[in-house]
Amino acid sequence: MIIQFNTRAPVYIQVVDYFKKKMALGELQAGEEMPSRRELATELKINPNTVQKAFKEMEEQQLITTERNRPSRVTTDEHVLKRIRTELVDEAVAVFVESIQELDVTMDELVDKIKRQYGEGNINDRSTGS
Amino acid sequence: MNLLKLLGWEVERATKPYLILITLLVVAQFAWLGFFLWSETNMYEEIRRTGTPDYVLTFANYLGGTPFILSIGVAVAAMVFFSFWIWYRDFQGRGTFMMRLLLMPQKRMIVFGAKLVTMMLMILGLFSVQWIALKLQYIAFSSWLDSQMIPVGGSFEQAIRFDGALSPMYPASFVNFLIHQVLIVLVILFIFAFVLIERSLWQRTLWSPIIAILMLGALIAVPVTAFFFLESRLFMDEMMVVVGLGLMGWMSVTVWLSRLYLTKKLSV
Amino acid sequence: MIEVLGVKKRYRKKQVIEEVSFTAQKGEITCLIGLNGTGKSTILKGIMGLTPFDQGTVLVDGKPIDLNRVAFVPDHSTFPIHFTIEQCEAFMRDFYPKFDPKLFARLVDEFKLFPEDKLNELSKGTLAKVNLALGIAQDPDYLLLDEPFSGIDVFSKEQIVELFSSDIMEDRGVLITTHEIEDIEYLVDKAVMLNRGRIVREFDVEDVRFIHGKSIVDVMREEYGA
Amino acid sequence: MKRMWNVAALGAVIVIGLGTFAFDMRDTKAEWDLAVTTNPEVWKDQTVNLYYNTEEGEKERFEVTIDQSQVTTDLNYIEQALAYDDEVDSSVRDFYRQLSGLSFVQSIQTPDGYIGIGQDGNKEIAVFRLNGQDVTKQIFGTDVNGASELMDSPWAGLFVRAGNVHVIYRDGYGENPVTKIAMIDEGAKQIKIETVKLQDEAISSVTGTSWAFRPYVATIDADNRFIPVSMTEQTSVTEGGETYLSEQEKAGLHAYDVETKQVVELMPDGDMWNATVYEDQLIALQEGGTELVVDLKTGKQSTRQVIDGSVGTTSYVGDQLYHARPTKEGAVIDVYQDGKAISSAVVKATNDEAKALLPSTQFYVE
Repeated sequence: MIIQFNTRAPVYIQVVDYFKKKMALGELQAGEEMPSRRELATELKINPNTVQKAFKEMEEQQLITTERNRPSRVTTDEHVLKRIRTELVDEAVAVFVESIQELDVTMDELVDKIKRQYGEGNINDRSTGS
Repeated sequence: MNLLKLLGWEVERATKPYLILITLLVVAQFAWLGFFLWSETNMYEEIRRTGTPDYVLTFANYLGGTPFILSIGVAVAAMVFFSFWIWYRDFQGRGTFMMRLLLMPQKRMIVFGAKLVTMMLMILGLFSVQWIALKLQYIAFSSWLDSQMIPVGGSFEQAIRFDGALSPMYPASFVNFLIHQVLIVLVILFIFAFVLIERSLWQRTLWSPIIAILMLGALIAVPVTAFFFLESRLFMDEMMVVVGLGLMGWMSVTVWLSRLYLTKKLSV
Repeated sequence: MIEVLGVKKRYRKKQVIEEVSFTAQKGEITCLIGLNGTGKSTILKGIMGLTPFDQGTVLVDGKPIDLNRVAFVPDHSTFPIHFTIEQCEAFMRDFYPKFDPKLFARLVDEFKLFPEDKLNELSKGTLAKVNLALGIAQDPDYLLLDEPFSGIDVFSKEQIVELFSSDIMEDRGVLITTHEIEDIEYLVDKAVMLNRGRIVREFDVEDVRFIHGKSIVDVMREEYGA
Repeated sequence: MKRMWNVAALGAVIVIGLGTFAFDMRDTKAEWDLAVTTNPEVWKDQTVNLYYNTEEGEKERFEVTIDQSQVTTDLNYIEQALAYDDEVDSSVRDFYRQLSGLSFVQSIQTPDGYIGIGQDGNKEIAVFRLNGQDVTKQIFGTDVNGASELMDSPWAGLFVRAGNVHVIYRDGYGENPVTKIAMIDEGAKQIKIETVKLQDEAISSVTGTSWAFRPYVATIDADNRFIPVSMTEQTSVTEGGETYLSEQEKAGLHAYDVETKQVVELMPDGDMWNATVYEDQLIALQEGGTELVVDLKTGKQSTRQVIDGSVGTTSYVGDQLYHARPTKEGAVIDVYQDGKAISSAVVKATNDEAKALLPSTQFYVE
């Protein structure tokens, strides 16, 4: 588990984003146990306080649920998980559209190209943050 | 208890140079004794051949030889040097052990105490080695000359008593011995106080050794001046009391100064 | 909480620390940042009473410092170089009442140290690990580290960084000095920036990222113009 | 604990060394006892000194009184101070304290108290008197005629006449010394100097004058006509072609006659053992145990037989003659006054250590 952090963005938000992606991709299933905060801090080599803050943020966004003295779990609320997926797709498309608009490509050409490249699987599926 | 433990560490750290020093002293003295007896025997044979020798050897002749006096001088110098070094050693290099000692969650004076006791043990140890070595040297001396039929004059005690360098080692009574030890402690205390003052100021000014010397110099000079003023005005017994009080005063002031600098001002 | 209040220090003719005040919280990692020779080490040594400040006070949880509760890890060994790691441990056990041999054994294991090694045979990185292990095994509430990463190899750095996010450091307050912030960018809760003997910035790292979108290095660049 | 072995080993070396040292030190254990047979009054403040000497030069000294026996050799610093404290009577302490700063102090005890002189560097001469507790000091600076000369010269001793202190001194060192007498007139603040007519002779000391601090000195009357003195004479010796002067003690008893201003010989030669000046008498013990008594006011001489045996040591304390004769167990000490035996005591070696010292021990009463 490696995250390439951006030094200019709050680390805890980057951690939240990282988990959102995992949930959206189904790498973390609904109701699955989250890694412990301590493990995560050691693995990511970041401050445990930051992890704590990230977990708190995820709880507030209802991505995970925490009961007393239990490991946190991914939410079982399908709406939330769907919303994450939508959010991520929307974000990615927004970025994509913004950069493609600069190239002045027609919609048809674009759709055509997407279809072709998508079909070949020639896509970079690096799990990176923004 | 902590003092004892630290004493163990200090002694262990001093063991190697100390053993080298003792070996050096003993080997040098016995080598010199061997040479002395060999040359004296030869000379005596020479005289015996030419006439009647009216020549008596004493143990003092051996003690008066330069190598013997030199060996005592080396021992004294080594102990004076070590009184400085036992502190400066811990300030050496980047890896200063003094830092470790000062960081100990213990009273800092145990460091002082351990170093003082270590010095005293080492000095008493040297005394002891010398006492034993001298006795053995005398036995070797007299039995060799007896076997060579060379007359020996004077006793061991006589030779010792008239030797300026050795007489402080053989005081007339046990009380005097203790008093001599107190004087030795005082010398060490002055050296310790010097080091602690110097080490407390060294980061502030380049003159720290000079300031330390001036401070201690004043501490020595003032009572000594008073002593000369009083000397002609007091009787011997009264003078002894004054000297006794003066020594006690010096001891308390040096310990007090050392304590002040060690606990409040020392810089690593 | 370690409170440093209005401390000053002069060396020879140079005022190394003009006037410095800051705090370091328990359970947080506070980083004292400054270019070389700005008096970072002097401040740590001053807090520990190794080079007394000329003025000012240092309080730990409102009281004068108790060496049982605060440990200092300098950037060099404090033991004679011919000592073995075992001997260092023996010394610590003798005179540091809270020294925890089990914790030390665990650290020796994690750092892959060999107790019979002599200090002068160790690489800089290994030596740094030994120092750190000796410091942490004192089980202190606060740990002060002077330049723990300077001049050591990448793997040792990584091991040390991992240690900071592990349970061993849980609940301890850490005050760390460094001039290379990159190594611990993501570890630090709070940064205190020092320039010309004064504190120029004292900030919560995540706050600055969140509000200003700036990294610690960005802030350093602003302050030091480098 | 491993480290403690180093300390223990060092400690062991020290203990062994101290043992060797203690063996060499060997404190003397000899004990003596003084038992008075007749007239114990005499012995109340008296001390018998025992000297043990051997050819090897090992010396031990003991002081035996009716109360105790103690070693006085190799006293430690504290014992020395205490012994001194014992010796110096507190009544004279104040007196001598006022003399501090003076050097070359000489004094005599007269029936009126101590009288003496001393000098402060080369600046002044002080005459001091102790009457009871009061000390009076008279200063003679270099402005007083003769003071400088007196300060530059070695003094032989003092006597008192007509209330004035007289100093007999020697003018000049080395060859052809001149003996002079300085009369220090305190009333007129003057020093009057007279030369004593002597040929190749000089007065070296005045009997009874104390050169340093000594408690319990005998009392000497003022206004004695004869002042007993010791003389030296110079003879020229030629040896290997070189001639030089040799100065030696002159045998016999001499006294300076204040009226004729000459030195007279009281007794030509003879083997004299001890002599003392007490009030107005000079008592000298001669070989054979005869006491010669000279009346210093008139010069009249008389003799009396005191000691029959001649073995032993004698000494005078005041006008009492102590005669110690060694016996198998120690010594018998007889005391004589005015030619008559007044007391007797026995010193005994009370343990084996003391008995071992006996053959080479000498006894004195001082």
